[in-house]
Amino acid sequence: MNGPALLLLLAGLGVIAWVSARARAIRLKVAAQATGRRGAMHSLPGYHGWYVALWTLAPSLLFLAVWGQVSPGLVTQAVMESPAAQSLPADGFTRSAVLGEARAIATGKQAGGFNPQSAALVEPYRAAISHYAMAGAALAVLLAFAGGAYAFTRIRPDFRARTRVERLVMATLMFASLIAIITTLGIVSSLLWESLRFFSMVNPIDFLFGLKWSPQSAAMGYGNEDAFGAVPLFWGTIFIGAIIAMIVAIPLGLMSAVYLTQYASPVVRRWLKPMLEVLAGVPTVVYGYFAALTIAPALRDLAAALHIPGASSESALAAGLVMGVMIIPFVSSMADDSIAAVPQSMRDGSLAMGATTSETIRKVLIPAALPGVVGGVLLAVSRAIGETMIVVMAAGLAANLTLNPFASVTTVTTQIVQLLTGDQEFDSAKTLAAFALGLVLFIVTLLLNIVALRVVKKYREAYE
Amino acid sequence: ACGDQAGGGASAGTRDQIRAVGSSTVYPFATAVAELFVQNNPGMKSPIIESTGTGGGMKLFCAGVGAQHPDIENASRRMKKSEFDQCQANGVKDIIEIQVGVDGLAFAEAKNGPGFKLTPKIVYEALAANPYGKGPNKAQTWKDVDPSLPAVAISVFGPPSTSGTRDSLAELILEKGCQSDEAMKALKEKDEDEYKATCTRVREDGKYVDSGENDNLIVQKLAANPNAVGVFGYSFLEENLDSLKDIPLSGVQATYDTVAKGEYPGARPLYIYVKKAHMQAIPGLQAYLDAFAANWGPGGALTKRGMVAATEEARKASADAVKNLTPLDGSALK
Amino acid sequence: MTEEQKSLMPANPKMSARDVKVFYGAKEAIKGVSIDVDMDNVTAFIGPSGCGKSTFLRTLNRMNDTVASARVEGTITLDGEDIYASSMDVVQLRARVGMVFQKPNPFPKSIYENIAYGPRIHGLAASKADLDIIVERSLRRAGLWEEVKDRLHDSGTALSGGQQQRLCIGRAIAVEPEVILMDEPCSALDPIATAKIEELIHELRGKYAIVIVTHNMQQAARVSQRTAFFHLGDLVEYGVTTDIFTNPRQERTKDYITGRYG
Amino acid sequence: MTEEQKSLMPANPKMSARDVKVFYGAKEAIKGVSIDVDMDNVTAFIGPSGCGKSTFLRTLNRMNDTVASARVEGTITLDGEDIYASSMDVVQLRARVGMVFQKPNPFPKSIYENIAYGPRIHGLAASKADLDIIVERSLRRAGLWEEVKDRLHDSGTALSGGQQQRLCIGRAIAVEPEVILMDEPCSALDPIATAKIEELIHELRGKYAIVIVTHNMQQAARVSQRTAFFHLGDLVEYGVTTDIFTNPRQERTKDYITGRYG
Amino acid sequence: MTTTRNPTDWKSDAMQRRIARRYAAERRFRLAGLAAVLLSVAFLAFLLGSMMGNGLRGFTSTQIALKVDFPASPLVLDPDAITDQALANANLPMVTAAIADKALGPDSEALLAPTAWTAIRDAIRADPRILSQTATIHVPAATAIDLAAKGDGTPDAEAAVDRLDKAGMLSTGFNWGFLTGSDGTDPAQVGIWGAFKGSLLTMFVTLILSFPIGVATALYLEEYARKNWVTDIIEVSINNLAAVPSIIFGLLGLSIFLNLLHMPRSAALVGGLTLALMTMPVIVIAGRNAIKAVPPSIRDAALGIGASPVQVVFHHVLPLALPGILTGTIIGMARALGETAPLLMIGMRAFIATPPGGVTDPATVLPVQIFLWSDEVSKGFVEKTSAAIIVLLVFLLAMNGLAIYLRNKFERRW
Ligand SMILES: Nc1ncnc2c1ncn2[C@@H]1O[C@H](COP(=O)(O)OP(=O)(O)OP(=O)(O)O)[C@@H](O)[C@H]1O
Ligand SMILES: Nc1ncnc2c1ncn2[C@@H]1O[C@H](COP(=O)(O)OP(=O)(O)OP(=O)(O)O)[C@@H](O)[C@H]1O
Ligand SMILES: [Mg+2]
Ligand SMILES: [Mg+2]
Ligand SMILES: O=P([O-])([O-])[O-]
Repeated sequence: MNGPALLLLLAGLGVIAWVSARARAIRLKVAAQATGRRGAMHSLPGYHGWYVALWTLAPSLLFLAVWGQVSPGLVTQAVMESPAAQSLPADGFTRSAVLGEARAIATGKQAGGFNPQSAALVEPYRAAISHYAMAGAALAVLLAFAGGAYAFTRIRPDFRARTRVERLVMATLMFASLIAIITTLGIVSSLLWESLRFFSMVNPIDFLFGLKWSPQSAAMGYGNEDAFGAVPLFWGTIFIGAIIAMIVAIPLGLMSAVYLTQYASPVVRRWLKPMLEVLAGVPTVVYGYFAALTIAPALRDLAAALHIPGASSESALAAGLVMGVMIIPFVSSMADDSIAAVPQSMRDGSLAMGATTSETIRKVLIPAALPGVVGGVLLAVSRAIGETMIVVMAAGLAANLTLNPFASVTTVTTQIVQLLTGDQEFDSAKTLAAFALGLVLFIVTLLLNIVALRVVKKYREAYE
Repeated sequence: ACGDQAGGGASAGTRDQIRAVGSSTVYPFATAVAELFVQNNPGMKSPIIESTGTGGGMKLFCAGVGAQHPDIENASRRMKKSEFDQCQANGVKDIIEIQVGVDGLAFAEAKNGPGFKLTPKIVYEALAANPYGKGPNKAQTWKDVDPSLPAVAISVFGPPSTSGTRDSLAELILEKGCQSDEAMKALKEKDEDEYKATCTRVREDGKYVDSGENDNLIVQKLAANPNAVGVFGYSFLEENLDSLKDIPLSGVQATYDTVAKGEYPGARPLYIYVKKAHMQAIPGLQAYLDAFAANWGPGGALTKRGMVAATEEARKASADAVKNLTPLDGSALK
Repeated sequence: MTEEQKSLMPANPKMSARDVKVFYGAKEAIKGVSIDVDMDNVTAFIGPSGCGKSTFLRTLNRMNDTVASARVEGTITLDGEDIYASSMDVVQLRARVGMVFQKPNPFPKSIYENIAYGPRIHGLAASKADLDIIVERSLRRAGLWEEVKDRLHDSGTALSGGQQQRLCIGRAIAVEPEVILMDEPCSALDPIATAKIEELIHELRGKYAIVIVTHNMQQAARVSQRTAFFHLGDLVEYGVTTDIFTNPRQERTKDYITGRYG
Repeated sequence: MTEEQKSLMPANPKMSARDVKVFYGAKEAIKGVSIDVDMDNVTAFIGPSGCGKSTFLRTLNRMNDTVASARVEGTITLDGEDIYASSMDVVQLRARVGMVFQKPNPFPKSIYENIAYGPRIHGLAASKADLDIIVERSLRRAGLWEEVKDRLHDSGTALSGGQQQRLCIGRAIAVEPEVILMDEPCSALDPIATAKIEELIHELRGKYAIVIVTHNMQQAARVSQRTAFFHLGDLVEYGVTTDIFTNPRQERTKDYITGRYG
Repeated sequence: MTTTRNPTDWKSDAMQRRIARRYAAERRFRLAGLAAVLLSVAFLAFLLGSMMGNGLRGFTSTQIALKVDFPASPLVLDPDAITDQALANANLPMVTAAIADKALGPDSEALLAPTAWTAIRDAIRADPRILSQTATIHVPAATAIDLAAKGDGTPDAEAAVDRLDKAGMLSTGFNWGFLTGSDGTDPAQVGIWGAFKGSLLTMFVTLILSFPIGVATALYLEEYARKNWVTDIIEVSINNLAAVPSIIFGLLGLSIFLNLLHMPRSAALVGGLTLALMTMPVIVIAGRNAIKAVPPSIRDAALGIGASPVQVVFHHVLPLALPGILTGTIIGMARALGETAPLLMIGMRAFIATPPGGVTDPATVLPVQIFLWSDEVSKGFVEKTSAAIIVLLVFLLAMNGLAIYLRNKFERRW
């Protein structure tokens, strides 16, 4: 029996279980109600139905899941015992390749094999697979009946079917929430593991404080020493994300928020606010394209006209400016929230003293909202330094340690992309460096976020 | 004992389209052939081609035999001995080497550039990290290198170390320039490693700008920086003659003819490598190779895209390789 | 206004409202109220929740301007000047007609800065020394000086609720207002703090025209000399406090005072 | 409990609490309260804000279970059964001890669905016709049937506040509770709606044991036969309503009733 | 306490001047705010405008009306046996070159797109009888001609365009191929359908994973979770995941899904999984806010008549929170749809000329396609890149618009 058919059969059994259990519960309920005692039937019949259906399905499906893991091993074992397997090569790698192929052909996933030997093994595979598939199906159905029968016998007026079913629902919800932890662990472990390998090749001190970044020459075999100093990347990242972008985003974002929340009429606000939000919805690859093709050449021409040395067609300024624009809605919505969180009574208090609106904003609202705004800016910074496409497309690859905004600098994210796309080699320091950079980025954004959220939260609480 | 390995066969499963990795120089030709292949073989899925650079591609290619590994490696230089050995070690036993054409390592500047005239020696002296082993390169402008050149700052956009183009730059130009010094020739005999470092290591003070795996990007940047020099495949130059112009090397212009005849110093063969073990397992692989062969001649679809056809002789050898699937002999490699 | 109503108004009004209507959008929250307030009496506004006490109070210093949907009709004068006239400068008006809110709302600044804020923005102090004098005087009047003089630079929000409310009163006083409007100033306070504020109101009486909104009838009886009873946007009854509480003329007033609703 | 206190308890209690303490974290919100309520009397809980009326009320149907920090000590029985025993099913308990909240909180569903929800989840109706009957009966008891019978499928939230509150009472009645707890059911309502609810309480008396929390002493006097006065988590005084209001035994009760605080 | 009043003279000149100054400051501040908003909006307009300016041309293509005298052409084909294979064997590209030479003069093959012969093939396939006739077939023009016809070509090409135009052989029309085709090497022939389908498949995987998990997590945290260290860790994880740079998710996908679990490279499945992990926290946070916005009074009401906690949530809270959750989901999905960096990490940047058939097929997505095309050197790709951007933007703006609309519509004050 093949998989879909088996699943269909089990689903059918589940439905039958649901219907019959529910019917039985209804009968019991009618009988119980005759006694007139309140709450004589603990749970609604539907819950009994679900309870039995779950008992029918869960064990058999669980079994199938386990069986799916175990049976290939059994199948392979059976095949290895077949005479055709005797001719297999001793070398483990080729052997498993041959076996894998034979299996793929046997299950119809592949037309022919890469290795000629696999043909001989197809038949034994086919036989073993169908043998174990039948066995698995039979066991699954048996389990379904056993589970269903057990549950069915438990239907009684005072049986708390609802509680049981709800407990399962809760367990499912809780399990879902654990996925967040698993993901975090996945990130940390994937970064940490590769980074540790990197740090076994390159001294972390050199990495974190070295001033020279040239992983390509390391890849050329000139040695790792001096090649992995990440300071120029850190500087480039900060220069673009935390300095230039913020010089654009903070005043524009903050003033936009102030204008929209404090001055704009509802009509104006209704139109302009979504437009700002649209800025946040534009994909970063579009910003990158725009920065690289429109802004960067214009800036280079400008720099050339002003005789600024080091002007490059991919400048920190181009990437930073566009990134700043991208961040505007972010800053503005954070500022908006913070200002909105300042109680109306503050504003009233100030206005009632005869302060003008701008005095109220500048002297009362913004100072009061400051922690929130600062937190928001930190979040924006963390967002900016993690931004990838804009810098990949517009910031360049030269690891310069420069203050000239018209010069090309590179960033952590650019280098990650650069090191990992193309070359897929998994044990050179060059590739592993990407993971180390990722780890640094992760830790920095993590810290920024923790601090920012703390600040914001603490300050919100102050007014609540 | 290895039963469970075979069991985890979901990914070892199957593939019904060709997968190629490797050189960005060969990439446009490979994709062009892929298109022709699909058009001529209705019903076939289009090959998946990733531009990873020759070196990066070799690593993927030589990782093993099976559906999860690519079938074809595009290379803008010959496979190295070390790579061949790695292939062998991973069970990639029979590899078919096919020269699909020739490419020139072109030097170019923007249309409105100053009009450089370069030689391998000049290039070496401008780009080497440690010219002739005499300490770090101090040249700031081209004039510092050779008085005949304009006094503009040295700025060369070129490919990264994983690319075959970079290997070709080292081999065809830098080493040649380096060997203009007798001491270096002697060094080669004495200390191969030292020689390599001195002759092929490129400076890292920002004069040579590592411009990523994608030659297109170099072209774009060049067009925007009139005083810079770009290094990339000849085909890219040809495609962009409206915004770029060629820089003659030792007085030879990079043209179809000079490259084809080998007069141009930067000419180099382009290859594809195919796993024999995949030939029968991947549908259409043979037809794909045939499509390559059908189009690599002079006037063929590939030369229209800027590839330079290989010599008659080389083409014939390659056609044989496609037909007979003759495996590569590792001992011939360096 | 009937003759009878007129006779109940104070003789020498500081502010007077005539036939004031307030609309929130289409909704009429105040339905034609006429009332005078003077310097000698504390005036209390009482009435069930939602009857428009706060709304009316806020028309007196044009705080309703900040509510986009609010619209005011009728005339309100301060010393005979129409406060809704275009020649009237709101910023100055609000300095002259101060306001204290239901929940103490000191700025999140130091006690000193809280008081100094108003004089600073209005340029009332020529020097730092001037400002110090103003701060001390205002805090004294608000009955808070003794309690805070040693910690003027602590945050105003660190004070207790009652102190905060007195700080707010001091803040209002600092700009030398002529009228002080208080909207349920004690409703967030405990009985002891309430008693202090009530005492303060007694002391301020006569120096400023004081209007206080309260939902606590006992409080109205304790602090005010005049009481206005609002109901559903109407001014039902206005008169001498003791009369209103002992001898209401209107049925509605009586019902309210005896706890039939509200 | 002293003998005297005991003598004041109703003779035939439906629910009785003995030495109940409620903690929110470390804070003791109810400090050992013992009280009985019966079917024949409406019991009113009065006391100043924050004294624990709502907290205690919610212990009676274990609504406090939903507050993570809340912890209950002491025993509460319903018909002699300990409602905090592990064998007690909270869901059924809450069906038996219904609750009406301060702010009317109809579900944002139709009037019909509001009433039908409870019977449905408890499986009280075997058929649609059954359900229709239950809905009509409950609405009638809640005194709302005449007003809404033609628009049963309009949203419950579209009703006026007073109607909403009666809808909530009807919703509680629909699951055939034995006790109805009401937490300031009229505080959000206007006088007319309040009067209707009070009338309804009169009518329901005797059919259900009714407990009502109110901050309006006049209301307590009007609707209840027994009154419990809470202060700072203590049950200060409990007894026949008229006694409490005319002749309080405790000083605190007297102060509160005469408006000294709260 | 001596308290004499010393009233301020509000009417004094000094006071009036001061007031005037304060109002001027007020106006300046207000203007600065307005300027900030307008500057942002202007940037948006500029960005959209320049994309439109470049991109709209990408939706049109130039065609050359080629007069084909089949009997006279070197084509050898049996009209009664037209099979795919026969057509493939007929060496149509060469034939096309010959036809072009004849119709347009010598060396004019360069005027046609390299794939021009497919138009002739399709014409034959559609009606084999054409082989015995002379027919006019519209074939795509070469990129250079296409650009020149749109006014952006080299002098040579301009001349050729003039010549063709005079002969009435040039026509420009909507480029349907752009909406139905896939990646290619010739800008005149590329289309976005392949990438679009890749995006759809990826989004599908993302949605079916992140939505249920996100909603379940939000419900659990908001409604049931007791405050303990596990919940704390979950909360911290979610807040952090929402802020982790997207490229880190790419690294995760690379090392876990590809290297550890050996999932297929470049596949929509892996892309979707990676993006799902990224989108899930967004949905959780939006979901929690939406759930929080459901007033507790509703929960109290339901609990008060004996609903179980699970019933409270599924009968009342979830339906009421759903619009909010959906809004958050749409915003999260829009973000995922525009995401590029993590997908670069997992190999979704290959040349893929056929649309993916399923989630395990190699695929690329719209933003990555844009990235790839933006790197292409041929000038023809500039307008195609912008055109692809327009398509992506239209989608994203529609999604964001829907989210904003939903939010405004269901924004409820209880
Ligand atoms: N900003 C507003 N927009 C619309 N309606 C409003 C606004 N503010 C108040 N109202 C309405 O105007 C009426 C009067 O409200 P107001 O706040 O003045 O009452 P109040 O007597 O002060 O009540 P409370 O004792 O509760 O403070 C009420 O019906 C209220 O709902
Ligand atoms: N969830 C909670 N967590 C902590 N403390 C609480 C909580 N709910 C109530 N309290 C505290 O318990 C005490 C009693 O509150 P409760 O709500 O029972 O008072 P109340 O008499 O109903 O007041 P009101 O008349 O204002 O409704 C108060 O001090 C209150 O602050
Ligand atoms: Mg009010
Ligand atoms: Mg309460
Ligand atoms: O990409 P390459 O051809 O330079 O290897």
